[in-house]
Amino acid sequence: MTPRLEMRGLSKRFGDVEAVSKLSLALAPGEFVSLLGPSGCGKSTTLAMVAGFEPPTAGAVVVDGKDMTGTPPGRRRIGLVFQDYAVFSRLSVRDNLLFGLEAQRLPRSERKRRIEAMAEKLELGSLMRRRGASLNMSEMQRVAIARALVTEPSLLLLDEPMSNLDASLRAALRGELKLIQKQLDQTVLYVTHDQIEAMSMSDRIAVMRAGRIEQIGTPEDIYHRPATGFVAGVIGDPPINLVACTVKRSGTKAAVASPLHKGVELESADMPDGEHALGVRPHDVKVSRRPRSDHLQASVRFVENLGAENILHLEFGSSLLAAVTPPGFAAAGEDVWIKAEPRQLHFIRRDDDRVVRAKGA
Amino acid sequence: MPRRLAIFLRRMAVVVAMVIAFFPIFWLFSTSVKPYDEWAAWPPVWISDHPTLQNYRIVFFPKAARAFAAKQSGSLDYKVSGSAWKAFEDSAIISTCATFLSILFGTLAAFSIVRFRTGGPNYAFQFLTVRMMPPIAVVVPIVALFSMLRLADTYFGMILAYTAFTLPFSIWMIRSFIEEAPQELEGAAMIHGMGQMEAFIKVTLPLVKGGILATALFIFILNWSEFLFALVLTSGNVVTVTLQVANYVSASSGKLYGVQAAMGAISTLPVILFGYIIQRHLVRGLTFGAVKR
Amino acid sequence: MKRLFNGIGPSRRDVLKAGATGLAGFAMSPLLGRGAHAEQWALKNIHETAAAKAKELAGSRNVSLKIMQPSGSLGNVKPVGDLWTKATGIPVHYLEVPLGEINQKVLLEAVSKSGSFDLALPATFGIPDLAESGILVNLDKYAQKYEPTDYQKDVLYTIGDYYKGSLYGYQTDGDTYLMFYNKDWLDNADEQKGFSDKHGYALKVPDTWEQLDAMMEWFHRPDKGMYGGALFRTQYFIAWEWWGRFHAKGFYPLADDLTPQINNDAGIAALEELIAASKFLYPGARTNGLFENFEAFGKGDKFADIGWGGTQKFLNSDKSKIKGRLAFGDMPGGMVNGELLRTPYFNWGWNYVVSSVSPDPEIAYLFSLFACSPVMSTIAVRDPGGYFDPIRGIHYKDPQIQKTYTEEFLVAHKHSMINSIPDFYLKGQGEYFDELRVNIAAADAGTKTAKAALDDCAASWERITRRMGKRSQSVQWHFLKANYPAGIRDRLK
Amino acid sequence: MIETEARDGAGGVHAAGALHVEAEPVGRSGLLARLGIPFNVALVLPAQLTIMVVVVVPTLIVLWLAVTDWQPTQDLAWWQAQFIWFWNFNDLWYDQRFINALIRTVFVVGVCIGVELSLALALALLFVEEWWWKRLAVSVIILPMMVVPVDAANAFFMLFNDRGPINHMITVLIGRPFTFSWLSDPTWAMLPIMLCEIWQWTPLMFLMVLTGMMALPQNQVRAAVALGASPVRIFRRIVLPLLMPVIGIAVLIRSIETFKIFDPVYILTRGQPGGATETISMYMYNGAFVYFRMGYIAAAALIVLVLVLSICIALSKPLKRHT
Repeated sequence: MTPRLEMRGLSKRFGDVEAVSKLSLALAPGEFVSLLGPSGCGKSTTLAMVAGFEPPTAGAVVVDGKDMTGTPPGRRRIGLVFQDYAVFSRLSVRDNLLFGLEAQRLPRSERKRRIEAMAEKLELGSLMRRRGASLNMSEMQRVAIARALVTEPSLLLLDEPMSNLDASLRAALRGELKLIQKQLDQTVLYVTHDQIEAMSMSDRIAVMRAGRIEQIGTPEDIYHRPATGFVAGVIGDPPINLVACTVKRSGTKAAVASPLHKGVELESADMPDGEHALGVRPHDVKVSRRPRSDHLQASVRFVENLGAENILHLEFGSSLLAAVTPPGFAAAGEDVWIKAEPRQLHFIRRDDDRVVRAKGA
Repeated sequence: MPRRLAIFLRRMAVVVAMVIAFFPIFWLFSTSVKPYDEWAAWPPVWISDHPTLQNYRIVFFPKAARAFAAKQSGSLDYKVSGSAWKAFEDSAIISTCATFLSILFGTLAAFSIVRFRTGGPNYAFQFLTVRMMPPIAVVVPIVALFSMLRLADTYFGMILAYTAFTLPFSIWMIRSFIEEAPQELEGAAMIHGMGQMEAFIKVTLPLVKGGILATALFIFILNWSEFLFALVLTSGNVVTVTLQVANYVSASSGKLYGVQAAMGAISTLPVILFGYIIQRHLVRGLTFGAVKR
Repeated sequence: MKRLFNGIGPSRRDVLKAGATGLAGFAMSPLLGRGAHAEQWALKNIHETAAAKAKELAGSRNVSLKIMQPSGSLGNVKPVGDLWTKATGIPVHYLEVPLGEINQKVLLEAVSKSGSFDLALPATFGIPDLAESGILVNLDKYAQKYEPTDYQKDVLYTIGDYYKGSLYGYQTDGDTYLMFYNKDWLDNADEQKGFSDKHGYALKVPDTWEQLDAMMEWFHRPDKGMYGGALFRTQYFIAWEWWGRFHAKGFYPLADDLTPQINNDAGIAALEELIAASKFLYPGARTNGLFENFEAFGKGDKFADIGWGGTQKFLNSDKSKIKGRLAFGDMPGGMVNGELLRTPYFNWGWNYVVSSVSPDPEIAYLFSLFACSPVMSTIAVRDPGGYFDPIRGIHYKDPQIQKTYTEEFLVAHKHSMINSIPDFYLKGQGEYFDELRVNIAAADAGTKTAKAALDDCAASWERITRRMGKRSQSVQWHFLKANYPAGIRDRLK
Repeated sequence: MIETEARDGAGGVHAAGALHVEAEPVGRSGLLARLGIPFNVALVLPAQLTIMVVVVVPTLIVLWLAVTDWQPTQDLAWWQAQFIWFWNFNDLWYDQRFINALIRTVFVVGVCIGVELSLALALALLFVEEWWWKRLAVSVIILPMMVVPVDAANAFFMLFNDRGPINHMITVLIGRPFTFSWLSDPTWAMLPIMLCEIWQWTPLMFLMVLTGMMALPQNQVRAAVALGASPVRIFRRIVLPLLMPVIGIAVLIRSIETFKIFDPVYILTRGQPGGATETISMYMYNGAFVYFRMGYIAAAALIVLVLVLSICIALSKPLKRHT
């Protein structure tokens, strides 16, 4: 099957700075892919190149098998939703929706049909006569999405569409957006710096760093099997715990030692001797109220109560460690006993940031 | 490549606009150094092969110019006028004083309007109507009134007229600057025991002094360039630069192109200079602070 | 001396007297008793006596004189002012105002009475307005006291000095409108033959407008770079030419009851002829003012030009290619009842007038007496860069002036001066004449027919007259009419 | 007096009770207190008095003069002028020159503003992007608005002289001598005047529009681009409506100023030929200072004042709202 969108070795240089470098990614029809990364990682530039606002220095943008690299934005069959929604403030909602259809020179009846269908789907019926300038944020978002979708694009690009919203609204809109996407079987490229948005909606996530894709994978993959320390740090809430560890190689084996565990072995080729880091997700730290033989003692410094769960901040030797527990599990000042399964440990190489896993994990 | 071509055409359009914008000014300066027989020659002389300073000499040193003309055949034995120094002096005096008063009164009024909402929302607008009325409509009664008050053809009368007709600008411009300055600082100063006026002078004024300076230069330009009031309210005691330009013109004896151009070039230079200094604020001024840049 | 200028008819003073006394019922004749006291003041050294008197009047007071003068006239005024200061110790200050604005400035002084000047040099045609406004001192009483009896006898044009029979200022400038011709073209035998073959009369300085128009047409060969004429067609000047053409047909602009006659058949014909003549002018005629005009004629490729003494100053300078190849003449006339009628025309001039709010009107008057005296006025007229043209008979004999203008020109100038009809010296002259200018320019531009233009103008004139006060205007009109040059006065209807 | 107020204010003498007070006015001089003038009112007093003397009182005098036939040539002071009821207005009603001047002025305003706005929009569109000599280009293009208007008019007089460079350029273009007298042709004389006005003030309009364009929400434009609309459509449907407030102000202010047009008319033609270029200001100047019909022109002034002020106040909403 032809991918809806294919980026082939996209690169963009601004003077000496390589904003995006040899980026390749393909989106299957109906797929929801997020570009996730901190600001400045090149995701917006990538989006601009896909949309056609920035000509790439090298590489190609292919939509439905057609090379669109030189095609102006309006003819790429790509729908676009901006961070600020860019709802035409001087036009009515109806005219906003009509705008793209008029440009496509569709017959009047078809325009009407599509607009009505879209209005129903996104519950815009009561807004149709309102001016763009008079809408609130969530209304604007719906109008922006509707305006893009009504042209029936091959691909919908969303550029951090939730960053202007407050948290509660975000959660609601995430679900709504995902639902619409599923209903329409719409291919979506979603740019965000918010890992929750990426995790909750995406079929696949591409984590970007400094103009490159660090890792592509399902949310599952990315969460449980981060390819690099960077990815491990970006994904997950609360963030992953990092503890120092030491690697000692002997022959084909490499033994890792850290305060958290003993005697985990790695393929010696994977990791050189010396000091490295070890990451373990707070959700993967097992906590017991009673001492156990394979558990280590730690004391609770303070407790973050999130309602559905608690985050314990533990003092463990010289390091601090977070662990997630059911609410009311322990109180500040108490001692607890903790353990991390070797297969859930992510060993992060100091030199190239790659993640190495324990043997057999 | 069509994109390259489009960019080239757009830049060319900009160049054409620049040429059109510059051309009359070029002509003014070019004519100002043309000797007499090239002023109205056909085909017109674009850039003189024999540039001369005689026109400038006529403007500033009529006597020397005359002596020069006597020696040089082919030079104009122009009608003798007084030196333009007086015009520059008078214009400088009037423009400076009127600007000072306009700024002083304008700042006080703007302060009152912004901080105390004096006179309600329509009060400031009332000043704008001054700028809306065609000055020619009030010129007749001003002549009558000034005559009665012995203000016609005096510095003071001109200063008064110029102050009044630039007040809308100074009030509205300074108002827009004061509105942009944070009021909290003044409040903080007052908590520390300053009076409101003191707080305004010591706290807000330093913040907006750049804006006030720009306003002052802007108003100076307006005063310097003014023509109608100068034409009607003076009769020889006071001569402004714009009038002096007209002194080299007459309905009956034609125009002394070169001399006029020389006078024009000199009189317009300070305006252009000041204009560039306050370029950022020029638009704000000409739109009464409605458009900021 | 009287003989010198007295070419035609009685002396100017006699004419004035005749005009004044001819109007029974209007007590306006202080002229008769004038000069009784001034017997001992001789004309020859009047400048000295006037200065001495002024010095005496000023005494130890701190007196100074302020003169408002049109821009560009400093060269005429200042040398005399310097001599005055030298003779009297009374300093003179000069206020320069734009040339086109001076009458307005003098008039506004009537409103403001600020005393900003003691003397002014307004254009002569504005004196009626200024006199009516009260800003001018009626000089009769001073003239009676100081003016030598023969002071104005040598002056070739004095009608403009009087309004309703009273003296308001002394004329300084002989601004008669006269003609300049390309002598080479006139003297060319081939042209002469061709022209007389075609028209049946000789090619020479034309006597009538008809002849002038024919000659301009004859010489107008734009393809060969030859043009018929350099007459003015800008709005400000155009009415003057029509004024000459109209008078040459034998009519006053107003009837005795002040009904305009300008729109009679003669007026319309004059305008149509003027419009027809526009075809034979050089291309710049429609935009060019005086300066550009004589500059253009100085190129030597045009047949006829109209102008003043200032025109000759230029044409006789090194800048002019036509220097020394000029013929001169009065403004053309017309055939009225089979006889040639010439109506040269004095259409500008500057008068020294005294401000009624001057603290020292008597001293100011003495200055004007001083400045217009034979000796001083000669010095003023001598300035090659000034406005003033010869006005006194004595000027024509001054070698320096002769050199500036050429003797040939001066003959023509003097002839024209002596016979000049006055400008329209009525209150509201500006309004009357502007109405005329606008309408004639409109007709010349083709936006109105000649008849419609003059009818419109006549209608406006009637309204203006009514507004100005018919009685008052009537007094001055009859005074003015009575002072048209005698030989012309009798032939105009 | 002003300085005293300022010093007393700075001294922080407390007093209360001003009209329209938001922050409480503080500080009042002794004299002002005795006169019962609140501090904030005292602050606007100098400005207000100046306007009173130069604008308000003269406007009242206009009311009187308009019903008199005052002319300085009558040797009467203006307050002694003869009262003639409303005859001036009656005459003005039939004064074709006055009516023509009014209509002509409105025409000039319409043409100039229309052309200035179109040029300004076109120019501003050229200036949205960045390039290395853009600042220089802006500096040159705004030069005209800094030239003294009288000098600009003089320059245009020279340009449109029958032997000026404009005719020269046309001559070169058409290949035969072209020495048309622009300024003395009743049909064309208005053109150089309007061109002068347009030349001088398009830069202001341009700067205003450009300011507006730079502040435009860029994403709305990009969104329109992404939706495949043509540049023309984007400009018409998106950019222009967004620019409307700024354009409104620009048009209003320039219309007010253009309506007063005097300097170029005075310098270029003085209303000639045959009154063909007489704008309302020129008409009134001629009436008042060439014919000295002060009363009559006062009546004309009154009509113009009422006309202009009522239109302006009606249209000034954008100005009020914006500030």
